[in-house]
Amino acid sequence: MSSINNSIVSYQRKLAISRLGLWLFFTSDAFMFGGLLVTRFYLLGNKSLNLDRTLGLLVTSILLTSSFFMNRAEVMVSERNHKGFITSLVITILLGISFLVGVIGLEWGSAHFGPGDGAEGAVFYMMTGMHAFHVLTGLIFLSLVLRNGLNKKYTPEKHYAVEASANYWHFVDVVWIIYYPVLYLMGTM
Amino acid sequence: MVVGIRNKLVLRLLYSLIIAFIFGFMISEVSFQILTKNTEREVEIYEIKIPEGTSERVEKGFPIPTIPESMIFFEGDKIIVRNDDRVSHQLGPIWVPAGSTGTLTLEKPQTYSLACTFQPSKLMGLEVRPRLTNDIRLQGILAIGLPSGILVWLFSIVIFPIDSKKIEVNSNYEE
Amino acid sequence: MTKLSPLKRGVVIFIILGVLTAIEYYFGVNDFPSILLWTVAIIKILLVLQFFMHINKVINPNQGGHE
Amino acid sequence: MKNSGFWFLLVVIAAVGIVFGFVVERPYTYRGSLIDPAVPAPEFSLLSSQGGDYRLDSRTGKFILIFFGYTHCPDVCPTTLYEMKEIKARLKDKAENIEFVFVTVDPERDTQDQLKRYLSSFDESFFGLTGSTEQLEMVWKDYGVYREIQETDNSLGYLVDHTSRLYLINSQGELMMTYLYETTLDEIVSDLNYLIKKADL
Repeated sequence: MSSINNSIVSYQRKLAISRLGLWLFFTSDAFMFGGLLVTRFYLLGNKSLNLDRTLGLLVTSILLTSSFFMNRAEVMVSERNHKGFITSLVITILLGISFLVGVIGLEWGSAHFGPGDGAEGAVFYMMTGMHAFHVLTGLIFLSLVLRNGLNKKYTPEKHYAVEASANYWHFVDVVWIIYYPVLYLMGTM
Repeated sequence: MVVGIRNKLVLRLLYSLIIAFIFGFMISEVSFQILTKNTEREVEIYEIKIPEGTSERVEKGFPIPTIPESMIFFEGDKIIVRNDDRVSHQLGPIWVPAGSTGTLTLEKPQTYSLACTFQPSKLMGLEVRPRLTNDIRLQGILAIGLPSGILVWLFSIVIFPIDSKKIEVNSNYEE
Repeated sequence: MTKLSPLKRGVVIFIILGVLTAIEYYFGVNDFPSILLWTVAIIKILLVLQFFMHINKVINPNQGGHE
Repeated sequence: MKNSGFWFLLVVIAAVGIVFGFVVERPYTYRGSLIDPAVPAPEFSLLSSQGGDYRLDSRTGKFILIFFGYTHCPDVCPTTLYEMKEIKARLKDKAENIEFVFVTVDPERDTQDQLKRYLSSFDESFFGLTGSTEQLEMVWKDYGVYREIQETDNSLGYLVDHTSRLYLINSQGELMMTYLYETTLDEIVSDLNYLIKKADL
């Protein structure tokens, strides 16, 4: 009996350590995004970037909805609802892709300044570019989890990969929660 | 016993933030003193009056009152020109119609060219120094305090780990 | 808040975040002072950290599924 | 309730934000030199590049930005007119509340067609005003416009030194603000945004 108990305790410890590791990674990544955030105010001060605000709202709501479905996927895998988990995960991935299309495709196309056009270009493309890159890696992470999910690798007791990818996806959403007002809403026109 | 760890950690976070904010305050105050060298002054308002009949005196060659270029202003200072004459007057960067007052708030160092001309006499520079407002001081402290607070917290956990051994054992028995 | 089933709680949090985003958009478009935008952003972040990312799990590790 | 600490923190943050957002109201500082009390703008009626006469008193309800210059002007006038075009673009839908007027300081050479041709390269909706020298002299005096002919030997003929100020007349037809050539585009746009929004309320 005790060996089973030990293996559970050792898995719990492994789980705790990997969670701590992931959160330390989030902290360091947040410092990087924080650096870019400070640059926006250092270079542009209170000037607004004059971006298309409705498009900004659209991509923000896409990311928020994908974050919601990610939460559903994580909850369903821990309730052994395999079908629900797969559908929610697929919806999250699709919304993530449409967010990327929205930012890289539409936003970068419609911004009235290029990456080389002075401070505005540098700040805007660097911030949205670095964030979009994290969305891309998040999508890769999620598709790996989807593949393993389809092979029924996850059980309610052991599905840390799903929790990790969910946290990473929510972290990327948290970054956008700050970047959206800072880039689109703040500053005097 | 789990709540024990949480309270310890949250408490340590508070202490680290307080230490970091004090550290941030010292750094920003010292740097502000060195950089701006300006004394803490309230917003100054410079009143200048253009009395009745100035235009006649100007025709007779008397100089019109003007702002001495050696004057030093600070961000947020205001220049108010009161024109009691019957004719509009130009004083420094401010043009005031007859019987009214012109107010200019000085935001940043600026060389005003008073006319589209190449004569140097029409150029006028006003020295405006940055003012240390509370907003800027707060931003300085926040920018230093917050990140270093988190780092102090992380380092404190690494250097003085919370004694989880004692807590770990108890939680096993409880389940 | 914790008496709801995890799925329902996810929906409630999503609605709150949506409403906050709408408020934020309203503040932004009508040139409200930017401290209000910061406040809404911080509140949204705290909600996501607490309910979507389960930040507490980092501190009490042996808490298995969803509380 | 384990989450009580969390909700308490949320309420505190919200309270701080609302207090600093709504209660601490920072008055808006104008970037130009404000004429306070605003003086009724001196009246004039001049030939307009868009045909007919442009009477100032018939334009109440709109903000008017006046600039004194001339078409043969080498540098300040084209840059200021370009800035006016940029201001109009930045104001987007608020732009129909404002009119841009370019009054000449060189009536001999600036006829209505010359002004029309000159302004068409900037913006059709701009008004180029000219008239007889006596009429204009009266306007220059009213607006304190400094004007001096500079003879030059090159092909441009003579140059005219003139005040490079922008005059802003509010929707009640009162002269309320002047901007110097150095006032940046963003500052003027921010002032106009604020004024038009305040006038709409």
